This record gives sequence, structure tokens and C-alpha cells, in this order.
Amino acid sequence: MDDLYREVIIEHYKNPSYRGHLDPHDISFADNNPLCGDHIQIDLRVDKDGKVAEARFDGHGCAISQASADLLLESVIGKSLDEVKALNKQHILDLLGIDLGPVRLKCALLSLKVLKAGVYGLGEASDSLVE
Amino acid sequence: MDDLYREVIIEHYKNPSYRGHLDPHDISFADNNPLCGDHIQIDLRVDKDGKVAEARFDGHGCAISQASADLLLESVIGKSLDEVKALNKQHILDLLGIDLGPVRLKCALLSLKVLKAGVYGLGEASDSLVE
Amino acid sequence: MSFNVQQIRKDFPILDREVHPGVKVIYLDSTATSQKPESVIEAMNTFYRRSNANIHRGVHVLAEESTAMYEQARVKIAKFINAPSAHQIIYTRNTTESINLVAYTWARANLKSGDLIILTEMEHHSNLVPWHMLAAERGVRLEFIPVMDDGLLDLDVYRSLLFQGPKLVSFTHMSNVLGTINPAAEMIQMAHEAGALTVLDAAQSVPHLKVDVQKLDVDFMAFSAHKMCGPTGIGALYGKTTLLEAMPPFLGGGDMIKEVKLRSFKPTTIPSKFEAGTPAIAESVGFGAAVDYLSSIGMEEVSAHEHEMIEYALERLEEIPGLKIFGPTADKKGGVASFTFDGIHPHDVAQILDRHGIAVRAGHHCAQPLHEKFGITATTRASFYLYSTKDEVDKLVEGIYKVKKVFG
Amino acid sequence: MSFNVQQIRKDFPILDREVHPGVKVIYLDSTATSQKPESVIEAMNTFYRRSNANIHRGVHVLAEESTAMYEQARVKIAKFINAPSAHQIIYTRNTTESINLVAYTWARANLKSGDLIILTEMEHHSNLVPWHMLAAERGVRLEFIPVMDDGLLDLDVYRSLLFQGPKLVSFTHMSNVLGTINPAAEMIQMAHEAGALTVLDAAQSVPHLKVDVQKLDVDFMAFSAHKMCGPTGIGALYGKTTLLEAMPPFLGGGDMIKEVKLRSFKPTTIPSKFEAGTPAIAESVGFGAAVDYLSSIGMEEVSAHEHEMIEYALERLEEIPGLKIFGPTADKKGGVASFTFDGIHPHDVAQILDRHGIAVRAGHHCAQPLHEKFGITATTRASFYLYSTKDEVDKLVEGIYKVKKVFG
Ligand SMILES: Cc1ncc(COP(=O)(O)O)c(C=O)c1O
Ligand SMILES: Cc1ncc(COP(=O)(O)O)c(C=O)c1O
Repeated sequence: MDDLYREVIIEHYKNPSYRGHLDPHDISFADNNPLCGDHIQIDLRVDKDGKVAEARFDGHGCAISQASADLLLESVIGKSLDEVKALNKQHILDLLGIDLGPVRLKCALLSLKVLKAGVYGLGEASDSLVE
Repeated sequence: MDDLYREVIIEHYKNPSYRGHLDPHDISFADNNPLCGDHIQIDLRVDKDGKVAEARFDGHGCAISQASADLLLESVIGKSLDEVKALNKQHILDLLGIDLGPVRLKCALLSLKVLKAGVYGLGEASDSLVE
Repeated sequence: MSFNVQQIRKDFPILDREVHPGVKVIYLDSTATSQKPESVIEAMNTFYRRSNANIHRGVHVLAEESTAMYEQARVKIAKFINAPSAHQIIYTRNTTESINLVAYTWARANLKSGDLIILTEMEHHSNLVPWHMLAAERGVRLEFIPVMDDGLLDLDVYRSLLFQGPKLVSFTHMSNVLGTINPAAEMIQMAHEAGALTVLDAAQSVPHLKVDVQKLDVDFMAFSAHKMCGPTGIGALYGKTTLLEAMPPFLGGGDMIKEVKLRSFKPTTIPSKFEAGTPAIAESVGFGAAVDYLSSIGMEEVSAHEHEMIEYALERLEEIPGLKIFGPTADKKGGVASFTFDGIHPHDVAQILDRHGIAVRAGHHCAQPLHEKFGITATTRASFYLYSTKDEVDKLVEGIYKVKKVFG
Repeated sequence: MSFNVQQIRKDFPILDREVHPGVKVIYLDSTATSQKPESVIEAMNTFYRRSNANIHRGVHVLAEESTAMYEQARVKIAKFINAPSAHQIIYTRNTTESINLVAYTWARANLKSGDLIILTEMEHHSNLVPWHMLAAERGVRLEFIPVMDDGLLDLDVYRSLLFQGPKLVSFTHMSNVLGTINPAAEMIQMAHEAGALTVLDAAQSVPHLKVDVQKLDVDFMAFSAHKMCGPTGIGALYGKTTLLEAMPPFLGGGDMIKEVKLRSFKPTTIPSKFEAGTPAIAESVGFGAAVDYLSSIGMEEVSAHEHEMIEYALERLEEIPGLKIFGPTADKKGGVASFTFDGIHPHDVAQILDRHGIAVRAGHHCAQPLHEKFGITATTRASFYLYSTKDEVDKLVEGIYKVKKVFG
């Protein structure tokens, strides 16, 4: 009935595999979605080859934002930081497998923006990171 | 053909009876119509009974504003200052004998506003004087 | 005319809109913006198709008509809130610009470092951020009347804050989250007795209640056309004449001047002094038509209907396990029900309701500090207007049970 | 598509309007505001009848649609002026607000007492008064590029003013009185070489010429929808990204924030940072439709038609004894003919022309200093747009002879 809430999304929302913190970590960044106040923090450990070894997220928000964070982290394990920098909107849409309007898209993209801002070492998770 | 430009208006515009200055005078005031920059100055002499003895106007502007200044001054000679204070929009419309839209009305009322501001001793010829 | 909601619904073409195949919209988001009756849409059409011209300076028929329509709408709006005169209505873009106008002109001309402004914890960002900016720029102090658990303002704290000699008290007439209708007349009187001026954020009251600026004795009042059956792009600031006359202008440009030299200008009189540039002319015509429409129905009738709606809605919503409604009881509020539900994020609630055609809003509703006060980041908000029906409330309740199902 | 003015006229319902019994309007006042094609009117109707909702925060279908339409219009407008990206388009009410925005934010954050701003003597009040206000408040200095008798700017004086190290050069792309098209690209380059930023008042150029902000390399540019076939109530400010990002916000309120606490806020990113409160949503849709309409015709075609019109109009008007036209020759100007006639006041000229259905504007056209420069207080202005015809010029000329008769 409700394609937006495919089972995989509800599943990753309710039982996320990557929720938590990493301490110590190599990269950590957090930001909000100004539209709704949703919050995501992402911690990464990077191995000696510059690849993502471990990843965790924490925060609060809707099923879409939390499930995409979980799916996103699953997808970046083993990727190089340059590969992470190259990820964009389409990557998230592919992971979710659903179509989103402009507002919900912001929810879905929050984790990617936070991840990329962290990897780039920026002060803010801006929209332009995922366009 | 053109009711707005009745003969009497064209006549008073082209051959005004009250154009000029009074020196000395008892009351003198000048102001602009902010919509078009039209300018009118009015000088009055008041007799010992507090009635308008002599009146002159000067300035520049459209036929409507200049003709109504001339007609207005003609109409106030012999009136007491209190009577002048009581004059409003309708007095001008009666003198002109035409209907005017809101913009041209401002042209027509400029002389009355200037006259009343002068009689009241105000700093400005505001719209509220003739409402 | 007796109030007939089915009749009224026919005036709003959008209510026939199918948002999903076979599913008509159930519009419960009027607090964000209201829908527009055909008469408002048509008034603007007619303006564009018959009369459109720039105003003020034109002597041709179209310009005279446009000018007259623009000013007639002002007269209608003035009457609607019982303003003593039409030149006390300044056209702005919206409530937000109206409040900023006061902050940029009256406040910057009259307040200095250390002066106190009293606000409340339930303000919309529109009545917070302009004062934050002023505080940062000028060192003006801000204090807040607390919101109590029941969604009402703590007037005892207000009373004690007034002893600090505030220069301004600025507050919302009706909360857009809690629905709380604040005792504006009383609060304004208290402010005046303490020597403060008042700004009333009437974005949510003018559309829903009979508001009388003279009875309220308010100094400034801000509201938006789009929330009261009118178009977007236009709002109003009401002000007391002596205040408006003494204030410096806000934006500089055409139509707000008496005279311009190369290096200086003289501003003109109110209301034009505050209306620089070509204004929202078609929108003023729509605003006037909106006021005509609401007046033809009667604001008492509108309020009474909304009151019936919120009573029924609260009753039905309170039945739902896991649902928590914020704000006071129905007798103290307007047609707004904001709630949290069973740990499910409001975005998800709203999104699933939308799948059933039910349009509600989710988020902080531009009142982050209020949400923070209640220890939450977001709520789902259903709001009602003159075209809302009990049947729509029933559908909302059914929808919420369906949300539950999706999240198992 | 080849340009066919009779076909184009069918798109504008108002051109059928009879302003007096049996007399259809001859609309020669497009410089004040343009008429609107049916497609623009209908786009807004459809918005109100099908999609209307508040934007940004809504997750329901109507809100998603409205948000998408609002942002798509921004993309269209950006493309129309060849802006590198859509977030460089800030929606405002009009050109006037756009210029004031720069004065209130960029200028107040960056200019101090003694700093120089260069303007020109042909500016509209919208590009004078905001700087007068700043000069009075901050002690900023203003200097003016003179207008020569032929209606062109004296670029030699400009060059020498640039030696004084101005911080800003703000000027009109096309004069709304003289019609002069200023050499904007060259003037902007000169300003940049002198280390100054630039504001272009494009109120009269974007509607009539192909304007490319990247070719111009302009820093800020202001224009209004209502002068380019769009609705009232909306305009735009274009700015370079780095400048817009560094500027403090203008109005405070909803939608321009990233986060609000009780006593502080963080602004969000551009363009939202400058769009506080519910914006002109329906109007953005109309603005987008206007840009679509003009693009479908082609701005080169529009300009070429207007050029033909002004050439013909100058030729015909110059025949009339006692008529004096201000401004440069047809090759250096847009479709604007301002004139004085035989000592008859422009109000009277316009009023009598109106009796014959001819809508022209009379007055100082919000350019008092320019009129003063030429030793006059007012002119009569006839202006042309894509729907104007030579037949209308002929009627204007006939009308002027009738004016003469009335004043015998
Ligand atoms: C050159 C110029 N600048 C600015 C403006 C002001 O435009 P608006 O009234 O839309 O703000 C105009 C409009 O008359 C104009 O012609
Ligand atoms: C209480 C309150 N104040 C201010 C506003 C801002 O209104 P606008 O967005 O029309 O400026 C709103 C609208 O959401 C509101 O509900």
C-alpha cells in the first residue's frame, strides 16, 4: 500500500545496524535539517589505505532520515574517502528505492550531507554537497 | 467632447484672476503635490473682522490644479477664517462642476490643502485636511 | 444567512482536488495557509483582465481604476478590524514583514541598549528573530512570558516582568501550535499601564476571530492575507496614527516620497510612506475580496464553526492510545490540534496520512523554542477553518490508526 | 516562430478592454507596468484551484507541489538571466525591495562613514532613496554620473569619479524616462577595475532586452515581475554567491533560519536566508510563467520589435510642432518616449489622451532629479512593449493634435 514505507525502510528504521558512536574516531560530524530539526551525527574510522573501516550514526528524525543513514553507512564501508566524496543524491535514492518529493528528499539526504561535510572537513552540511 | 476640460476651467487656467503674490500678507503657505511635483503658494490678507480681504496664488501645474486654485480664491474672498477651515473636498468639486478620479482629485485639492494648512498654521498640506 | 459548511465548501474549488487517484484532499493545514474561495481568485483575474495598471501616478482610466481598487481594499481591511481610518493599514508582504517593519523603524528609532522587550515562549519565529536581530545589534534585552503545561501563558510572571519597565510587549494573539487564544485586551492594558507599547501578532487571530483593534487598544498589529482566504504576497500592519506618523520610513523608493532631490528626500504621509515601489496591487484586490467573503459569512459564525470542530476533534483524538495533544482545552483555543503519536516521527505520521489524502503539517511549525519547552522537536498539526467538517476529523482519526499499522 | 504582433495581442485579454464606450484601450504605459498574458493569469489560477499550500515544511501532496512550483520558477528565472545557479535568485516584492535589501544588508555590513557610492543623475527614486537613507544614517558619500543633454551618461566624469575609490557603483541599465540603454558591461568592468562592487537596476532592461548576468559580470541585479508580463507582488534580486553567502540576513522570521533558540538564531543558506515568512507563492508561479512566455517569443524578437516601435514613434512625434522629446536617438534607447508639449502640463496631455483611450503616464516618473536637471517638473511618457503597434503610435499622434485643440 505504502511504497514510501517499503519493508526495508521500516526494518532499517526499527533495527538499524549502524546506530551508535565510535570513540576514538577519525571523523565525526553532526548537523540538523533546518526544515524539521532532525539531527544526525556520523562517526567514521578510516583504515591505513584511506578506506572507511567502521561507521556509526546517531540522532533523531523520521523513518526516512534514519533508515537512509543506516543504509548509507552500510554502503560506504570499504569505500575510499574519495569515493565517499563522489556520492550524490542518486546514491541515496538508489539505496531507498523510492521516489521522494522535495521536502522528504531533504530528510533522506541529511545523512549524506553530514557524511560529506565530515569527510571534507566543512563547518556545515549544506545542500550543495549533494546536488 | 471633453467634460473634464469645461470652458470655465480652461478659462480660469489661461486667464486666472488671482495669480500673483501679496506683500505684505497675513498668511502665506506653499506646498507640493508629491504625486506630480505640482506646486502652489497662496498669500492671504485678512481684514480686521477676520475675513479674507485679498488672496493670490502662484505656482505651476496642470489646468485642473491651477484653475481650481483660481476658483477657490475667488470663492473665499469675504469668508471668515473659520469658514475657510470648514471647506472640504466637496467645495472644490462644486466649483469645478466635474467628476474626478482619485489621481486628478489630488491635483484639484492641492490649493485647498495649501490654503487650509496656511490658515491653520501647519507645517504641511496633508490629505487629512480635505477629507 | 445560516452557516452551511457544505455550501461554503462549494466556494473553494481546490476542495474537489483529487490528490491521489480517486482520493480527494482533506485539507487540515489552514493554519499554514488557507484555501481561497472562487470570489477571491476571480477578483484578481478580473483585475488582470480588465483594469491592471500601475497605481498612484496614472491619470488614465486603467490607472485610476487600479488606484481606486487598491485603496478600496484598504478601506475594507480597515473596517474588518475596526481600524479608525484606512491610512492606518500599511500593506506589507506578510505578518513577518509587518513585524520586521516595526522592528526596523519604530524600535530602531526608539530603543537603546538595555531597554527591555517582553515576548512569550509560544512565539512564531516571525515574532522572535526580528527581536533577536535587534538585540544583537542594539543590546536590547529580551524576556519571555513562560508557557505553562496547559498551554496558557503565565500571567503572574508577565505581571512581575512588567515591573522591569519594558518598552515593548510583543506577543501572538493565537498560538499556531497550541491554538491558545491569549487574553490580548488584558495583556495590552497591563502593558500600557506599565508604560510599554504593544505589537500583536494576529496572523492566527484575524482569520479566525472577530478582532477589533479599538477594543484591544493595540498599538501595532500584524496579519497575512494568505491565512484568511486571501492571496499570497500581501499582508498588513495596523498601527496607531500618531505612532505611524512619527516613525521613520522603512524601504526607500518610489511612492513613499514627497520630494526627491539628488542627495536627499522627504517622505510622504502614511500609509504611502511605508509602501515603497510598486506594491502588490492585484493582491490587494484579492485581499479586499477575502475580507468581503469572510464578512459575508460573519466572523462570529466562522469562530463558532471552528469551535465546534476543535471540540469534536479533541474528543475524537483523545480516544487514540499513544496520542498526546498539546495546548489548552477547547474552550481556550482555536481550531488547531498539534500532537505527538506513539514515538512515530511527525514526518512519518504526516506522510502516511497524506497517502490517504489527509493534508496535515509536521515539524516545529516555526516555533522551535516552544517545542523545546515541551521537550520535543516536532509535532503533527491538524488545523481547521470554515470549510472543515466533522467527517474530515473522522477520516483523520482513521488515518492515524493506519499510521500505527504501517509501523506495526 | 516569426514575430507576429497581432497574434501576440490575442494573448493579452486586457487589450480588448473598452475604456470608454466603443473605445478600446491603447496601452502605452508598459514602462510603469506591463500587461499580463492569459498564460500567466491561468498559471496562478491553476495554482490556487489545484495546488495551493504553504511551502518548505509540508509533506503532503499540495505542499510538495507548491514547493516544487516555487523552486521551479526560480530555476526558470535564473536561466532567463543566465545566472550560474538558481539559489542566486532571491525573491523580493519588487525592484525597490531588491535594492533596499542590498542597502540594508551588504551596504550596512560593509560601508562606513566617508565611503563613496557612485550613482547617476538618471536614477529612479528606488535607486536613490535607499542610498539617501544610508548616507543620512552612516555618513556614506554619494556622487553622481551626470546625464548629458543627449540623454547619455558622461563616462568621462564617471572615469574621474572612479579615481576616488568608490565602494559601490549602482545604476540603471535602462532609464525609465529617457529610455537610454547604458553601457552596463563596460561600466561594471570599470567599477571592478576601481575595486568597487556594482548594483544594476534592471527594472527596465530584463523585461525588454536579453540580459546575461555572467556576461555583464554584475554583482547584484534587481528587477520586477510586473514589468515583464508577470504578476504584481514579486520581484527578484540576483547576486554573486559569495556575496550573498557573506551578507547578514534582512528580514527575520520563518523559513530564513537554520535554528531558533529563545534568545538567538542561526540563519539558513541562500536563497532562503533572505526570504522570511510565507513568500509570494502564487506570484512565483506567475513569474515563472511570464519568463516562459517571453522565452517562447524570444527576447531578441521582443527587443527588435520595440526598436522598430521607438524608431517609428520618434519619427512621428518629432513632426509635431511644439513637442520636445527627451533622451537619445532611437539606436541608443529602448521603447520609451518622454516629451513635453507646447507648455501644456503633462497631466492635461495625458488626461485628454485618455479620453481617446490612450493610456500614457504623466509626471516625474519617480525620477525627480532627472527632471530637475532638464529644468522641468514633469513629462508625458509613451512606452512600448511586445504588444504595441504602429497603429497605436498613429493614434497617439492624432491624440496629441486633439490636445492642442482643447487648449486652443
Ligand atoms: C528604472 C526603474 N527602477 C526601479 C523601478 C521600481 O520598480 P518597482 O516599482 O517594481 O519596485 C522602476 C519602475 O518604475 C524603474 O523603471
Ligand atoms: C502565529 C504566527 N505568526 C506569524 C506567522 C507568519 O506569517 P507569514 O508567514 O504569513 O509571515 C504565522 C504563520 O505561520 C503564524 O502562525
